[in-house]
Amino acid sequence: MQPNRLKQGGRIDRSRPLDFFFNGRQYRGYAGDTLASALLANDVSIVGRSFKLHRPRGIVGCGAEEPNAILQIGSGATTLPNQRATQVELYDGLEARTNKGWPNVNYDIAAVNDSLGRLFSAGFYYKTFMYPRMLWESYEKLIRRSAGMGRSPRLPDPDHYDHRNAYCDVLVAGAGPSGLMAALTAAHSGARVLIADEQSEFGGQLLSSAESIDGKSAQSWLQDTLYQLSQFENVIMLPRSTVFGYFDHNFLAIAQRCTDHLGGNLTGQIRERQWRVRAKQVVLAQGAIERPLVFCNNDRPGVMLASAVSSYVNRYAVCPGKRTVVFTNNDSAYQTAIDLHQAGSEVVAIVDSRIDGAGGLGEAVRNLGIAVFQNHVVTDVSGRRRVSGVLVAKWDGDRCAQINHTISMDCDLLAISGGWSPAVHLHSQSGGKNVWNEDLQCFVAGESVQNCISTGAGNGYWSLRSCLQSGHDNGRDAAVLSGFETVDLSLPSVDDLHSNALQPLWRVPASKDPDRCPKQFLDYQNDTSVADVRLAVREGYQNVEHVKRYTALGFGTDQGKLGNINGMAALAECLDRPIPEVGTTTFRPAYTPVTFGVCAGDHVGDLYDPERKTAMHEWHLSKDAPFENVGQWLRPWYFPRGDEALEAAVARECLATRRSAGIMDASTLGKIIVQGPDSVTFLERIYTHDVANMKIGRCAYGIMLGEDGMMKDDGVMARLDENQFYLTTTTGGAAQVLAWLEIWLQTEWPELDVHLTSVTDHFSTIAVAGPNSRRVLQNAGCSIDLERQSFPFMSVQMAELAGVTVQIFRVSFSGELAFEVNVDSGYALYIWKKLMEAGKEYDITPYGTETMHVLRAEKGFVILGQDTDGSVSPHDLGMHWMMSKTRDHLGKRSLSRPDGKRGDRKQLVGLLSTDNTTVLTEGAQLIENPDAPPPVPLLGHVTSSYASACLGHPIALALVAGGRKRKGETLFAAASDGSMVPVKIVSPVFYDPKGERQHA
Amino acid sequence: MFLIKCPFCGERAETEFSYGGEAGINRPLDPDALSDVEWADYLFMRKNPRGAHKELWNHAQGCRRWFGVERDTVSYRISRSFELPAGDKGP
Amino acid sequence: MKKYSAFGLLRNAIGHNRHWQPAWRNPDPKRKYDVVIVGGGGHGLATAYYLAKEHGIHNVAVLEKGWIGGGNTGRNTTIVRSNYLWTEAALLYEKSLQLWEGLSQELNYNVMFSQRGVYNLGHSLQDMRDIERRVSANRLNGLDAVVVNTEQIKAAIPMINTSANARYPILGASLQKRGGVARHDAVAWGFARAADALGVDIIQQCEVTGIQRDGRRVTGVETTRGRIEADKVGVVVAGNASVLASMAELRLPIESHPLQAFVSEPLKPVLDTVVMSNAVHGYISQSDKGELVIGAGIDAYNGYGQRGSFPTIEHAAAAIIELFPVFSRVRMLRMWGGIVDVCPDACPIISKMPVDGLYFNCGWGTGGFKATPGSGWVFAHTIARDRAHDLNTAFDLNRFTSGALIDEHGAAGVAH
Amino acid sequence: MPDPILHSHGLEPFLSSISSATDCAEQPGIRIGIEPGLCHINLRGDPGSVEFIDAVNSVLQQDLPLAANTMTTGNNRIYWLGPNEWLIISSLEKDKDRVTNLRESVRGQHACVTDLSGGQLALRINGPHARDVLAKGCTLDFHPSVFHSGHCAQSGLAKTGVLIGLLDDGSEFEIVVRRSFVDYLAHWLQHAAEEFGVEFSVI
Repeated sequence: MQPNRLKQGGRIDRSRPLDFFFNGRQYRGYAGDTLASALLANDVSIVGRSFKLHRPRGIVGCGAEEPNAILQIGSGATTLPNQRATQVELYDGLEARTNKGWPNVNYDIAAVNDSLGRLFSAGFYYKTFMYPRMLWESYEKLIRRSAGMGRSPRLPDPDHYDHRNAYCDVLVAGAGPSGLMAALTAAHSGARVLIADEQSEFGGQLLSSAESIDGKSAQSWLQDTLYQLSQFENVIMLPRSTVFGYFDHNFLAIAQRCTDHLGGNLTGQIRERQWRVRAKQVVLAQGAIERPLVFCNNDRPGVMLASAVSSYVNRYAVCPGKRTVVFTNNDSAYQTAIDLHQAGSEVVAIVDSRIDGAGGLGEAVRNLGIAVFQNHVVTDVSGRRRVSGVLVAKWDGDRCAQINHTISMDCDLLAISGGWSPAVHLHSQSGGKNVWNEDLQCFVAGESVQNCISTGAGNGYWSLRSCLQSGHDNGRDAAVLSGFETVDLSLPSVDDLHSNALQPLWRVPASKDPDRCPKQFLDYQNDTSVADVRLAVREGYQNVEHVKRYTALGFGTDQGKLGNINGMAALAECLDRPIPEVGTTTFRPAYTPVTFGVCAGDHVGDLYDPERKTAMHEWHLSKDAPFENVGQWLRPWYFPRGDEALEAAVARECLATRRSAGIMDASTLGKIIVQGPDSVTFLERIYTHDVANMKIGRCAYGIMLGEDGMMKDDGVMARLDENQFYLTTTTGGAAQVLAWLEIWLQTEWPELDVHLTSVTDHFSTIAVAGPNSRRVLQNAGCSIDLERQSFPFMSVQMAELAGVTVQIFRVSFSGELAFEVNVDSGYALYIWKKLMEAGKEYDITPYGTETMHVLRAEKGFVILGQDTDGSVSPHDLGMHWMMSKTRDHLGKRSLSRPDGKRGDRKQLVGLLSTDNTTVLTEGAQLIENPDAPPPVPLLGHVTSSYASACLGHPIALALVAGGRKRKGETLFAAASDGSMVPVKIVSPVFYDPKGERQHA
Repeated sequence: MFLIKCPFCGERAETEFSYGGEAGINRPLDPDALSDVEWADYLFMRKNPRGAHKELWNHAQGCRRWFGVERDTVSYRISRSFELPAGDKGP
Repeated sequence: MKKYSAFGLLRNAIGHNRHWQPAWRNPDPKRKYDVVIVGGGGHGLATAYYLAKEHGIHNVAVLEKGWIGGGNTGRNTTIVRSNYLWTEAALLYEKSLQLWEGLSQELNYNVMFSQRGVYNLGHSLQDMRDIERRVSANRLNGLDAVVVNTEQIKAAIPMINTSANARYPILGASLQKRGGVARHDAVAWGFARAADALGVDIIQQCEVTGIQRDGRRVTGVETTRGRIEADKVGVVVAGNASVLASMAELRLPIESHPLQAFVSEPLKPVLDTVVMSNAVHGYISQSDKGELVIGAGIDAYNGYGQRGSFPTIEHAAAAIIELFPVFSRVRMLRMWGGIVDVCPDACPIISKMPVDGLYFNCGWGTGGFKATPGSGWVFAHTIARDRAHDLNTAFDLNRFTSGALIDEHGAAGVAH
Repeated sequence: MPDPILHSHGLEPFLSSISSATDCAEQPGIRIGIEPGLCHINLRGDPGSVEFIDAVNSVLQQDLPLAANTMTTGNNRIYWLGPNEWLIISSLEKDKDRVTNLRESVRGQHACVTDLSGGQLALRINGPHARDVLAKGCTLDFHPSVFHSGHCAQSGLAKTGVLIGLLDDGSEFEIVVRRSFVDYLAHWLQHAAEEFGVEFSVI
């Protein structure tokens, strides 16, 4: 049984009944219903409780403007909070729940708030809950519990989302009559057209219109038009797609809902898609939103927008009431009376605030025998949980008057229309201003600041004929502006009884003044009433933004679509200023709420950020190496044997390398080829050391500074040829360093003939280190003499290794005899395996980043970003020897600023815990006096700290104020856990201080 | 999302580009001759205007070229893109 | 000023709320003030309040070009914390945090300061080193801070994704329990009401168009409501500092960028603390109203448009889903942008200027809201005494010449 | 160089993991071919220099594309990358000495020849939904009137940089991606193409 369902008509499919649940109770609707229409069909009148006062609330609208029917849909991982029932398409098995109300939405204990309403006036929480201070947290818990609306899912989302970039000549936002005409006209001109509409079907107002076009029903004209549009290859039609954001340079975002309407348990598919559209021209055809009228108790269930009533009757074959009073200040609601009458429902009366009433439509209504009370207003509503009647009074148009009702009418539905507000949201988002139109009594789009134009009802054209006309003209113009020929289509003929005459009626006078009369609501969801706005003004919150923020007007999930204009009018009345002087508000995206998921698209989970892998990645995986994220790269952290833990594995790897041979994948280092006749000049401006004197085939350690004089990056520089150099950068710095080199080359020194090419991915780098590393390479079939005399430390040679051409660098980051093999990445895995084979007899041991860190720390080599931050200069690291004395380079000047010369700058030192066993905590601060009260002077911090298997005791590196002069002093390493470890300051070079091993 | 015209590749989405800040800040030829105040002026002080701004952009995901853009910092409208002046080797 | 109280609320309710007094007057500007504060955001209003309260200077005007609290005060994600790395910054923000702790009572205006704790997540070994470094420094500086591990994070924030298989797994975090959030508008309104009660003139719709000087000394300001003389002028106009500086022919080491944020639809309580992640570039809390409040990254380009590029929002949404996969179906209600003035070292300038009697308080980057009371407190001191307080000595403009920057990039990043 | 069998392109594990998943009877909406073992050469030089153009032409026997966003095909596929930069892709087998020869030919000029064969991988994408899939992750306009055969562009695809060209008959795209990103990109493509049906193969 669907008591309010009409026997015939509508766009629902009576052959496809759908069962659904509302607050646990089962109901039935039809395919084509929205949840709202199905609820109304079943005569469900209370669908929610208001935010603050817990007043019972019913469905008001039929679209995005709905403030009350905000429901929780589904359960578990796919539950959806805060869904507007008016926009939820019904499917079989749909479960919906109300958000508020205990024990239930029909009987809510917290409705006691309503009788205390005056206590909960605007801003009341700013004035209380302050004393005693310690209780605020308890107050807040209560506030939080009662606030909020729907419930977030508590399980990860099983659905997918994706993005789609698109270009078009003409984007049409909204597929009502004007949008369709615009799209059709533009399509005929050959323009690429994309038309999107938030509803499940294109047509907008036409879907519920009883008017006729070209002698046919509006619906049949719609069908023809959609067919025509679908025949164009240059047209993309997106239903269920909301243009929610209009950004700079005509970039718009559309959220397309793909699966929600198919049922809640359909998971794993693309649920929503975001279209990211760059449009040459945009036609904004989003229509208009009907305004409620503001009178006492105008929020009672059964008070609905007249246009919504028409939609329910005509489109969904639902008559939301049995006896209807229509209250209006304009013509459009007359059509609602006609629609109701045609559907066989009783229309008690039309209450029209205007003296003259309606023209053509008035006559039509009277011909149907419907009573019209001109010059009358509805002042109050009776019935708490459902409208049971209205009080009507004669009114002469004096807005300040207090009036008493003279007539009462029984009814269970009050259809109201306070006029229309064009949906200027996207225009506003595009940066355009909205301007007040005195004739139409609404804000319309002002001058466009981007390539867009507003059309149809969205631009203040109320009649169907004018909507079709403006859509046609604006679609044509948009196509022309994007470079296409003018096309004129013949316009369909439409009878037009509609007049634009509207009487400004922003607040219906009541029998008491607005502070004392029953609440006259402006924003239903936030319980903002006229009295609240008046209070805000009284307290000095007079700017419209202050009023909104103080009263929460327009901050509901409908974002003020229903109430903002009425709220501004209330403010204007209160300040005694015209509405446009009170100001407008800037609308921000999103037009209607969009999921985080659709914004993120497929950049979640495994695809959140690329994992960069080296050519040896699979080999590392096969050895169960845990990986460390370094930037986007995955680097093997250590190579456990069996169930070996980090410490044991690292100790083993370190010892193996120091005693025999270790092998490491160093492919993630950035690698850049610098080529050209001015390479030396260029590099000398960037790096601190002498480049000109480097011999071909030799390598040097190089550092580069930012212009602020601080360490920027470091690496090896090799001179491959007179005019060709090879640079390495840190793993994390690769892209940044190349960009840094390019910006100087291109913007500051374009006269230099230099080319930079990244070969990071082309070359894989395999480091073989340890006293037996030379033998490993020899074993692997290295074509060149690797002995010290012919291949000295810090040099580079080309070679054949296991039949593959490679570049071998004799450099060392471990302090051992070591070789770094650069090989075309396509052959890297092959060479890696060859080296492993060749090293077998030396127990060659693969090692990861952790061992690399230990080995280099034993040598006192720094890692930028770990042992340095943005405040460390080369002098602080003791790298004076790296600095050219004679020439300028980037950052040099900054070092001679007063701060660069301070004696107490933090300098790199080594630390030993005095007990020789405690491994210091990396990051621990260094202080002099462990008993000092805070704030304790901080002398520096531990940057690196390891157990050194090779030395048999822990070591650490640190930055310490004036550290180099403090050698031998004892400080305390204070960690976050409160521990204080005494440490001695020593040289940062712990192992082979003379550097003999790397020269072996 | 901006639509930026790379002088070499044409109009592309902002996500292909990286920003380089105010254009036309020339590195002093002889930094050692500058006072600390003058050096700080070069290093840190910026016009940061409200309105027309000449700035550097790099077509990072395209041709990797740096170029100039004149953009309004309030309306975000771009009035033109331009190639940076070619180098002059000088004496 | 009539005191706000539960009793007052009740009494006024009985009187149909018709006897509430204005929270502040709406005066016309006088010809001359001892001090003119340019900028009616939280910082400017706080400065005026502390000038009157702490230094007895009551002849003060706050000039606001729009409506008070309409700039970054009303556009931020309301996070309050003091756990900065460097001592100079930590002590300044800690002063501010201490003022926050009694602010509702001090102002007799509930700013809803909610100490629900702030977690700064670490996702890499280096993040964890940095966290240890910062927390140990915080503790030695007398701030409350702890390092927490993944299990502790999961216990406190059940919805967070602590899977080791995440692209950037959460390895730990720093926690400052005294950190939290506050109601941003209320901060501006509370300071305005309290300052007004001490005689400060709050003048809205009054845009400063020029800074008048006589030789090396400031004499007043030119405004859209006429010339106003002043012995001292304090400028605290986030998002417009460079523009005001240029009126005095000064340049600042500042670039203005859009910083964006967004809120979800209101939800029942699901997140009881503040979570920030530099590596994953997002930060999130839940307001008392139930909205998830999310901060996005800064847009790279200079911009005064109070809006940024949409991909920045997309990235932030992805980051939040990475941290909280359960929020994927939650919907974004509204996004907006503010203008942040960023210094090269991510620290503010609270300083005397080369013009006598002219003071600037700017460059707070993304972190200004939390500093509101502390910033006002030290700026008032600086203006009243014509010299910096110990807490803001290091934040002098001269540091850009000497090189003594306070590099908070590591600790600040984008996240506030 | 040793037998190409020693050569790896980084996608081997990916391909072996999906081989069973693509066992569908229907025609896939998108086919992705991996073409390993190609020679990728980055060429820098002055397009205004006749000497340079002649030298390159003598080795490649093919014109360099001089117009922005275009490519030429012939013995090689040559892509315009920027005002003084090109990418030459050809079969590795055929062109063992290509790098050396090119380098020799421009010796003495301000030109630069860099072998990137190990650093890049070329994917071939075709099928009725190829453009749809690319449009999911790339901000270029793939409409046939804009992105026609012989057109190419460097851009971003998902979260990595790519070079995309539309080959001869306009039905097949070539996508060049850096080696370390190829596994990520393949996963992304698989995910993005799922709704259309996708098939991977080695060419």
